[in-house]
Amino acid sequence: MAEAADIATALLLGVGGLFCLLGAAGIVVMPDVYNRMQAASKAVTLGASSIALGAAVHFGEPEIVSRCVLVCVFFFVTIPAASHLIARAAHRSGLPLAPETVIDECPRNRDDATS
Amino acid sequence: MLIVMALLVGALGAAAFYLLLARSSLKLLFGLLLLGHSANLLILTSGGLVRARPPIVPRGALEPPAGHADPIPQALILTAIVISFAVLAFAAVLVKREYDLTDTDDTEDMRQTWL
Amino acid sequence: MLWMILIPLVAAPAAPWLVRRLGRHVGPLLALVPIGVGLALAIHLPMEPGTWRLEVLPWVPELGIHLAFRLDGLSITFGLLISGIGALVLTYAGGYMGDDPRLGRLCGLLLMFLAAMLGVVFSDDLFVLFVFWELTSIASWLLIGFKHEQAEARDSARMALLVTGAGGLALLAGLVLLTAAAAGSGIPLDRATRISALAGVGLSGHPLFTPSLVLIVVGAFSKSAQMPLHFWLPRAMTAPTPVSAYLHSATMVKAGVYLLARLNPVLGDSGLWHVLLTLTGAATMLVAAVMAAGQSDLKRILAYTTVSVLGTLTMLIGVGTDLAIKAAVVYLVAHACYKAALFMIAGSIEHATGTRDVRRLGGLGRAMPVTAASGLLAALSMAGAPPLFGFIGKELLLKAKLDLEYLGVVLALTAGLANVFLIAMALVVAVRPFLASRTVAAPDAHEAPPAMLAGPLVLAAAGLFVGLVPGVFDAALGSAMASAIGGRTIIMKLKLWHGLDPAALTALLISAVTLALGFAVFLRFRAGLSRLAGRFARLGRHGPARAYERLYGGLMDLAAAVTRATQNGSLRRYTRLVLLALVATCVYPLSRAVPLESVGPVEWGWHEAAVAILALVGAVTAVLSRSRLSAIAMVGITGILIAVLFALFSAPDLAITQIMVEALTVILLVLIFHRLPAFSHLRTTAARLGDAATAAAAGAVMSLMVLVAVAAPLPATVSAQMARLSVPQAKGRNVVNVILVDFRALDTLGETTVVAVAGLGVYALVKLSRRARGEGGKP
Amino acid sequence: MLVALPILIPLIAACAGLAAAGSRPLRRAFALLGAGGLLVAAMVLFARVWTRGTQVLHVGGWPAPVGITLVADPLSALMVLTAAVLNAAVTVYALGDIDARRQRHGYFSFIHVMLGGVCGAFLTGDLFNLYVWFEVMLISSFVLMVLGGGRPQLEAGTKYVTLSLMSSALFLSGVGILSGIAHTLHMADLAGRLAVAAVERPWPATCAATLLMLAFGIKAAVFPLHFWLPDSYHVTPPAITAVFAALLTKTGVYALIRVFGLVLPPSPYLFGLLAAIAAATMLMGVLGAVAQIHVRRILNVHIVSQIGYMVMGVALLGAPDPATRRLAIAAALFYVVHNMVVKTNLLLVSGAIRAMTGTELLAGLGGLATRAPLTACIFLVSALSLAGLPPSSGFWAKLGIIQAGFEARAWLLTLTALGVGLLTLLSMLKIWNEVFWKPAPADGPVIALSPRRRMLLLSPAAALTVLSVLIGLYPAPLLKAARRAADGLLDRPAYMAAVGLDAGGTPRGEPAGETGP
Amino acid sequence: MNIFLINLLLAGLWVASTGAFTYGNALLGYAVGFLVLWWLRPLLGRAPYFRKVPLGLWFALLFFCEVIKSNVRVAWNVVFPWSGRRPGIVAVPLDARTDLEIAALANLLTLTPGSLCLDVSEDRRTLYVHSMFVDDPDTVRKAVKDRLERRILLLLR
Amino acid sequence: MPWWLDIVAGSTVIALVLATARLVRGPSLADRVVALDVIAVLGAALTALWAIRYDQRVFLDVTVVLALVSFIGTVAFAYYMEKGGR
Amino acid sequence: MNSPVFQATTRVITPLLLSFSLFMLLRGHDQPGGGFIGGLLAVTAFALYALAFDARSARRLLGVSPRLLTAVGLSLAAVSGVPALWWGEPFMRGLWLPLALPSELKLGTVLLFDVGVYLTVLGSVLLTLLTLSEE
Ligand code: NA
Ligand code: NA
Repeated sequence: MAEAADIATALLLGVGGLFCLLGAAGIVVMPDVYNRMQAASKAVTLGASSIALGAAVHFGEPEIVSRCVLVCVFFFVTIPAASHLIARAAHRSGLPLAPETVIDECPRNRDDATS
Repeated sequence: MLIVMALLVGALGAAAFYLLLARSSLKLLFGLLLLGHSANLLILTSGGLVRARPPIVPRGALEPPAGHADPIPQALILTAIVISFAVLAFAAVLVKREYDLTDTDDTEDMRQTWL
Repeated sequence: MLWMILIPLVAAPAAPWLVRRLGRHVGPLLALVPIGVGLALAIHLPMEPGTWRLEVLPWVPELGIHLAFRLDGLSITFGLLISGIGALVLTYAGGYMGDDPRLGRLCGLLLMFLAAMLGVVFSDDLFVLFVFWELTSIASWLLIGFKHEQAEARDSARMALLVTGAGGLALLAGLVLLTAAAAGSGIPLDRATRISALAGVGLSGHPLFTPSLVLIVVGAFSKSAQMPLHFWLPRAMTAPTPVSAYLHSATMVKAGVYLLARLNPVLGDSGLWHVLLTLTGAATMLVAAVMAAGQSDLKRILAYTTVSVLGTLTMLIGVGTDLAIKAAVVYLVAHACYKAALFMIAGSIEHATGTRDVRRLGGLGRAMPVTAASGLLAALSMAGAPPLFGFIGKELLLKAKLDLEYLGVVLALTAGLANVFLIAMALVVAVRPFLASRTVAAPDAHEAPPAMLAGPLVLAAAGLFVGLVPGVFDAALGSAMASAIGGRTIIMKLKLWHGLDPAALTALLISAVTLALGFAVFLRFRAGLSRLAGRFARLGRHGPARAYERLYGGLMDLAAAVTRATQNGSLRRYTRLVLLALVATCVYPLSRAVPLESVGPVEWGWHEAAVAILALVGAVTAVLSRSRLSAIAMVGITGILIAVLFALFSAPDLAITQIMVEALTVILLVLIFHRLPAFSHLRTTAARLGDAATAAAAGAVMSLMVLVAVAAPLPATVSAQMARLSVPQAKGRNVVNVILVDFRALDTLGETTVVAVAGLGVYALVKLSRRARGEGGKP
Repeated sequence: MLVALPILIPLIAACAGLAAAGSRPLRRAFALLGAGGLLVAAMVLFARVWTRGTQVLHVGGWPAPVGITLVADPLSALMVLTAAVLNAAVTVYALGDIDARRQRHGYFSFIHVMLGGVCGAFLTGDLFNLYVWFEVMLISSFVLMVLGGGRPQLEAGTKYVTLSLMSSALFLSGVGILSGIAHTLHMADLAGRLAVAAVERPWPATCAATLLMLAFGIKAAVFPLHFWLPDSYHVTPPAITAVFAALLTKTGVYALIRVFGLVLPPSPYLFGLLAAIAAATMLMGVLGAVAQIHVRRILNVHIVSQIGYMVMGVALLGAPDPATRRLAIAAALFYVVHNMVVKTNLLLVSGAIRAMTGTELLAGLGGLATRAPLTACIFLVSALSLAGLPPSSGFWAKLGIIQAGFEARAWLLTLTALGVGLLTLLSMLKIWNEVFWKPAPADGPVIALSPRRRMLLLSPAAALTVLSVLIGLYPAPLLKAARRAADGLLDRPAYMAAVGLDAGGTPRGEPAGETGP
Repeated sequence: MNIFLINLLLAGLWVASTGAFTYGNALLGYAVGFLVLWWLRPLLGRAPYFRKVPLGLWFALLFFCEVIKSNVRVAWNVVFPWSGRRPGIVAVPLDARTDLEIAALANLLTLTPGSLCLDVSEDRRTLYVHSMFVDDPDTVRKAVKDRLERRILLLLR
Repeated sequence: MPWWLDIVAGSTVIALVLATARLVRGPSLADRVVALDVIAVLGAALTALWAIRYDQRVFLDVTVVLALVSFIGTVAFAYYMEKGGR
Repeated sequence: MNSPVFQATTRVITPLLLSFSLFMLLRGHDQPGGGFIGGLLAVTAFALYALAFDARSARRLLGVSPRLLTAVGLSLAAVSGVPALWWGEPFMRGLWLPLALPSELKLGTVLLFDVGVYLTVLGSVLLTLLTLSEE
């Protein structure tokens, strides 16, 4: 049992570390802020959640598990809202898209958005 | 590690001092903020760095585990953090009101008190 | 004796009230106060030479200062002069001021001065004396500036107070040093400030003695208008004439002489004392006498002659032989009498004619016969003509000079030369206006009212009386006074006619010659000599008075320049000064304290190092950022990474608090900054480099401080105690929290107060300054 | 508990004032109650300390180095009493001076909090707690500085806040380093431990002490750290300036005295530095005052100059003879108390002048000697007292300092002190000539004060004048108190015994090589 | 929802009676309670609860897989940037009406790597989605509507 | 201490470095805010890792708070950018 | 900010944050946490709400005036040291109720003090933020 937990921990942590790294690489490599946000808000959050779950499995005590679950829940509730807010604000304030962007159907001006 | 922390203290202090020497009153706020960080880290480092042994008594024990960190500097820093936050909040509002009244953030323009 | 000082002091504030009630005739009524004092003093007559009465009340035992008062020949003589002339001046003032509503203030100030002056002469304690000394300066200042609507009066008053104030400071320093010298010579604290206890002790061996002597002498000189500190006295003539008569001839200016006389037994055994006093006195005597001849204003002439006489007295005390002391005694008393009289006469003339310019005065003898008579008497006394008291004084003076082994003849000739001018000026002041042909444009000149006649008449008569019967004086007081000055028994036997010993004859001869010469100078007053003297006086204007002006102006300029250069309203500069002070003061102790071996016991950790470096990167980027919001983001990162460091170094509470604070700071800054402009880059590159250097140096100081702190720690016993007590007694497992809410809850209470006040302050600031802006605060 | 009252009464009065924010009479009642209560508490405390010796409160019941100890030794009691007296005077004045909207927005509450901070700073026996009370004091002074003001007040506030916060950071760093060296914050314990540590290595403590000196130097406004003061103190209503002048800089001086007298091991380097600073401060301050043309600014720059005298007392702690040290501290304390009384009074008078004429510029003033003789008298006595002329408190203050200076053989410093006395007189004469003696300018406005307002404005000043003269005429009690305070401060073993530590401090282990618990 | 509360109560009873206060035991208690309630369905009338719980579980599983999948895709794209990137913003007409529905959709959409909810129109009828891989806007629209919106509405309504 | 923990921690730290690089580079405020968010999340991850590595449960409290609070900062910046600042 | 996505999220998170803040307050004596941390967390809850909706809604949600909250909190903190005097103990001596709760939580004046800190921080910081955002 203990060994299984250790393996699960290692797995979760490994995945977590990997995704953290990839996500961070993403925000460096990606061409514009919207794409960077994609990388950041998903990969990094997944990585961090994975690491938190790893900790939960490692300790296994209810107190700890609830804390880690809270972290994951919070990430999953807040990250989309946060990315949405930033992206929206960026788009509304006229931040340009990357040149390779194929389409932009969203009107720039707030007033136009309603029509 | 001590050297690194000492350097960090000094570098944060230098950054803070540099900002405090700026003419923009907005930069003053950042300077004060960083100055607080520098002082806090100074206290922490001066009190002795201990890695990952917080002064918390385990359940059922009577004393924290041997080699725990010194709790006093921590209590001091905690107090200092809160105080400098409160004071900074006030200072920030002050700077803003002043900007509202004078339309400038240049402290060299603040000579009205000088006859 | 204290009551003698207290009664006039209490009467002083009552004077304005009395005047408002009773009008101008209150002068004689108030004169009863000094008369009472005088009578009380007269009880002690005749005074046995070499004896005194002492009265000691405790005052400031911590400093060994007692309200010690001494009555001896010196103080009684002065006391009688002060109270007697005071009574006459008060009477005179009633007439002089007429129905001027400010009479009350004048009388009050005069009484206050009288009290202070009595305090000076009665005090046996150095510091009590000093207290009264300064009070006389203050009273003098208020009286010189009495007509304060005139700029000249204000300036003269300020000058007088500054000069005498500076002297006061020197005196204070001297007294402190003298006391220290006394204490250092083994005199107990209680007696180290007491003049009677210090007399004849012989402190001159103590290293502090010489500086104290110099300082005390400087203090006395400033008060007694000795060269080169004399220039304030002629300027002080802006005061009402009663004041001039009282303060600036008879009493206050003699306080310096009094002090020298009083301390002669204490300080007189040093050669420096003799040299300083004799030379300064002689110089003052001669120069002031010549300068008097260059004046045309009655009061100014009198002022310069006063300076000259003060010089003479100083010189005599400096000479210090029995004869010289006797001469000083007589000369002092005689001068007080005739000079006060002359001032009052000058006042009467001005009162009658509206001018004090001698060139415009003449022919008043018929209109003002009584004044003229008293003027004549006083002038003769001043001139040293027999049979007046002044004559005795002058004779003694000349004999004292001739008595000396060295320089005797020189000094005597100097005195004689000065005397020539004094005689001439005596005639100019008190004879010419009455006897010269009528030149004044005041046809309705009339005799002064009785109140203004009493003073001159009484004083002039006193001069005559004592001159005729000098034995009365020396029996009653003179010998006692001389003994007090000399610190040894000196018996005076004054005679109008000294017989035919060679010294007396020489003196008489010189006297006669000076009289003749003086008369000649007087006759030529209008012509060449006065022009010469006038030129000399102009030269004098470039002397110390000019130096004072220069000093005063230079001081103003310096103050303005320094203030402009430093206090220029630039926050940046103030900050830089603080940082430079930090670096400058810390460099030396750090260089002594930093242990090079203190790499420290904490092992290297690359996680922490990376986090620390990233935190630093955030801070540096914030510094360089051009956008405010980016800067907020960057300091946010710094804060969070520092929180992570806190967590790593065993401080979870700190980490959590830091994170919370960081988040709220970001919200706060964003709320505040969202309407503000981008950072303006206002500094030049050079300035920025300079700032960077300053900041780096200050930062380096902080770094080194850390190394100093961790180098040699003592064991953390308090923390250990807290850790032990935490669970069993404070019932908490988180020691940090237990410290915050229990062990050091008072800190937390204060901190909570800070938080509360900050919030309420922001509220008040926003609400109230919005109002201020609404009211048009925006420029 | 008595020891804590000077802190708690103002805090509670502040809360009560906030709660009663809606009602004007209630607000004013709480203001007076708070000031009066503090005064009574301070007097009782002083009497208790005088008769029974140092009073100690172990807050929370924790023994000395563990908990925070409030210590009312003669020095603290004297300072608290002086602060309470001045606060009472200024409170009465403020009732006539501070406008309704400032009162509504908590003027008196902020004043009370500041007083709580000041008393806390005076009473605490713990170095970090001193920092906390300083901050309490500072934040309320920030608010008071800018409360209800327009541009000048905000500008002044920015400077004041920035430099004050720098001072706080330096203070905090100094405390951090001291606690890093000695691992304790209790002043008595620190004193003992630092003395032990300084035997072999005196310089680490000196480094921390330098930081503290700079921090307190900014607060006390010593050269070259004083520039914020003349730029900021004159923009507030006079009542606020008066309270600032009375309490804030003096708290800095108190901290210097306390820390250098009790806590830190003697450091010749710092005492020399302090002597130079003291001389420069006196001189620069008075030169600044001479240059000003604004009544309150002259008075404010004078604060700086006078601080120099007090710092001189601290610098003389470097004298080799213990008796001289005691004398110096006693003189400095006498000076502090005297200056608090007189300077407050002068600022109150300047406020009255402003109320009567609507201006504080010398050029626009004049003729007040005849128009307002009482004000003139009050000013004159205080001004002469400030210049150190007898028969007022200032004379004894100056005498004491000079005696101490000469006894310590600090010739140059003492001569500077003497000379600056003359310059002080000069600048006071400047005010006097321009404001009182000079004829009033033809177009100068004349504002008639209602008798009630006149009473509120002048009665505190008159009372303080009487106090200064009384001290001048009968200095023995204050002198004795200052002596006792100095003796208590410099008698380290007695202080340690009073707070419950034996002379060697807490039982401690070997000071070798250990880094932590 | 009432039934959910009853279910929770049953789980609590289970935990209390077994005396093992662990998450696993609580989950087990919930499952047991669910089964009991499902068994007693007729007693409780027609409740969507029994439909939604398995549906939600199934949806969570699907969504989890989706998240992993797209994460891998994004990761792949990060590591091999040349593997093709066609970002764009697509307007998706909404069937979801309430704020909760829109928020749920937007959040899940954003959690799915490669797509990001950029904005909602003022009239709440259109969702603007930023996607990293827009080969064809209509495909994106369809994917959003079919894979996410439909299932969410099924679950929430 | 298992060796792979150090690898995971190392990759997290490297991620931190990369995010900081984006923070420094910008170029827009939005980029920086994204970086800020990522750094906070990585901080949470790092503290969770250290909880395991040092066997100290209190680290997880820090993790929780970081997770809770990082959101607030992001929201504040978005609020600002919506108001038109940059 | 008028975003349904954000507002919905806030509705979920605010209660979560508030209850977590209370949790941090109450466990502070034994684990990381305490009045300050709890108070600051509560502030973030309301601040978030104010950002998502507006300041007035946040005030309504709070229910009491922040100024009053500040004054009450400060008074509570200051007065929590007074009960000790009744039992002849020194000012601010911690008193504990001899009452065993089914958790680690212990009731006493020290907790009262922490609650005072919590309320003061909540009131004051929130007052600052709301005042600013209402400008
Ligand atoms: Na986030
Ligand atoms: Na805590």
